[in-house]
Amino acid sequence: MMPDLGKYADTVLSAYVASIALLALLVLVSVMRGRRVRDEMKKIEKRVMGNG
Amino acid sequence: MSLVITDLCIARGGIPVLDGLSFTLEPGQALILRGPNGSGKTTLLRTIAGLQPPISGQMEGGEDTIAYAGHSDGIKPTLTVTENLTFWASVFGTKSISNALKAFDLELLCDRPAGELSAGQKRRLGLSRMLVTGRPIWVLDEPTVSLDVKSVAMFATAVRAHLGQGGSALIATHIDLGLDCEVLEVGPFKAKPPAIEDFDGGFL
Amino acid sequence: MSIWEYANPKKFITSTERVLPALWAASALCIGVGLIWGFFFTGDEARQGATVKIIYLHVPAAMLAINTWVMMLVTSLVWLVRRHHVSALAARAAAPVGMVMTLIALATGAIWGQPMWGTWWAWDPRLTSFLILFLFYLGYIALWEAIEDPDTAADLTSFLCLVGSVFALLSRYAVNFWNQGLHQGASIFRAEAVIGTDTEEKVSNIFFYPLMLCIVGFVLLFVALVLYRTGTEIRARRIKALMARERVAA
Amino acid sequence: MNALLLRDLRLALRAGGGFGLGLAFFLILTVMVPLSVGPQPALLASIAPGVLWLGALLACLLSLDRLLALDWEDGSLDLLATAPLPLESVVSIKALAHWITTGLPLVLAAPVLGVLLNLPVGGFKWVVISLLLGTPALSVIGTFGAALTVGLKRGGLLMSLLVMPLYLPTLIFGAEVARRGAIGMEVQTPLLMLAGISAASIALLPFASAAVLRINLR
Repeated sequence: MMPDLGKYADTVLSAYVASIALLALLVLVSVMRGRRVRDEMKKIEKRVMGNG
Repeated sequence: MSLVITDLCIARGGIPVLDGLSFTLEPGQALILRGPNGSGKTTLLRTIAGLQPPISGQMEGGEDTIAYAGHSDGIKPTLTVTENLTFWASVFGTKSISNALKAFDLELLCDRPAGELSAGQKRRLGLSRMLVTGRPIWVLDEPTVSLDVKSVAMFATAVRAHLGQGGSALIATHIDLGLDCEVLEVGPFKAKPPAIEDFDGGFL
Repeated sequence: MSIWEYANPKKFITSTERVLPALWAASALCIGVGLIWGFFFTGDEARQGATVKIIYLHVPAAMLAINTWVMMLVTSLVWLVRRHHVSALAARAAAPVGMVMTLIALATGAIWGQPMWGTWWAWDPRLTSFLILFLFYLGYIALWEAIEDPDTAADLTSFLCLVGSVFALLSRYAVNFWNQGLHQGASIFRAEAVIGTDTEEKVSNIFFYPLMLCIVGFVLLFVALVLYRTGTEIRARRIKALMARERVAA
Repeated sequence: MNALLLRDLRLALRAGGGFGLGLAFFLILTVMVPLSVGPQPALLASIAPGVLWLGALLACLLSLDRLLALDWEDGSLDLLATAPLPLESVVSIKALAHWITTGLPLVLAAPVLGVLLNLPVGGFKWVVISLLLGTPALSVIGTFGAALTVGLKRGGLLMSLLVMPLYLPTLIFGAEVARRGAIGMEVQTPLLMLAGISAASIALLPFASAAVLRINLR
């Protein structure tokens, strides 16, 4: 299944690993911050609406 | 030149603080602004001076007629009193600074570096700048901070003289200057906090 | 029905949230299929061997790195002219995405360069330009983070983006000029040989289709990320507004 | 307008004004280069134009945070903004004052420091010319950076981060003129580009700086 990358195996694989890791990190950080901010907004909305 | 403020709404940090404010300042008239700390007096004065845009409402007669003095005096400590004043005089295109020095009793200090002045003396220097601007409408934010009784009287005299020459003054202060003038309480104009709904452009 | 309706933050959030799942899925599908196709089912290129497989990451990332800045420039202008908050926040949301794309382009470029040029880093004009672009992203993001008042931050970063664009473009030409003087014509393996403007010409079809798929996937991912992150920024902005209102009301 | 220029120059020359600090920094940096890369004359000769340009650029950068921050802190900027002087002229004059007190001395000192770095004889002329053309752009671009960060408490480091990328084209073309001049190559193209960048920056950037300053003042 694995294609023969020859002497460039390290090069190609490290490029793929680095890129995909960076992309995954970006998505993960975005989603985590998105969740946190969403919860925080709900909390503050509740508090402020409660006070009128 | 009278300053006409109509239905002014001003904001600090994107939130309206004063709303529906209207008044007219005629030549020869002084108007004292009063209100608790944080009520928006400084914001109002800065808006009238043209440093920040109002949210809504009209201001007429303020263009190139206002001399503004805020909390800090814009004094350079390494320049002498004369040099400081001369600079502002030439920026505003007026000639003489001797009137200003005399009105605030700075003549004896005139060759001292401004950095060596006491807080009250610095304030007097800052206020004397109003005289060299040659502009008819004075907008003053807490002008009497760190002034002693004698200096306050000096300041009141200067304002009176300015009014006598057909100038006008808008002053935010807590103390009684002994001027014969109207008082505007800003408290009643406090803006209602914007309603929280589903959010629009203002996020509220 | 005009596009400016989406300038309403609430409307923006509700409508983007409807399309976001589809966008996430489509981008994952495109990138996944593109990368697997490219990695497993295309052969090696004659001169570059298996390293050509890096192209499926390098080119889309590089394209987005530049186009993100262009998008930020456009949204900044929209904010300055029409004062739509969402526009400014979209620029803010896009900047880190652009920065990561630049980083990917740089990293894959360096990794690729190692066997091709015999060095991790060559001051090739194209690579250097990307490094400079990275610095611009860094400054832009740092300015957003540093300013507390949200509208002031939006205004100042917009101006930085505007002025920065001009200087980034100038840097691009400056760098092209500067390296020419150093080693003229020495770069047989110039990045242009494989990527960039002359893609169609130089990259034969077996590389072309998976590459296109990856580019589409990256663009979809970019759109999804920016829409999602803009939603986050809108909420963060609302939190600030609510807290400011609370302070004034108290 | 003259009054503002005179005041700024006077302030820079008075005690604590910081005049000469940029120059001293330039000197120290130039002394440290041979100490860090080694004393070989050939090596120094080849890097001298670049080092002189980088040194001048950093010296300019370091003095930028005083450019508007002092006037911001003591309220002068508020007062200047309400004065009859347009803010565009205020920032232009500030940039001019910065150039006279920082850029010009650097240009004049560069040939002397060039001797320390074993700059080839033919290079002196081009180092001076390129700096003379380039330092005004550095001052004007720096004023924009200073205007952007003037309201921030610890804006100094951030300002460097913002200004340095904007400095790159000027640095590249300026150093290129100096380097080509030093090895006797033709310098016309980079010289024209450098002059163009300077002219365009001086003509256009004050508008951006003033706009940014207005935003910061409100």
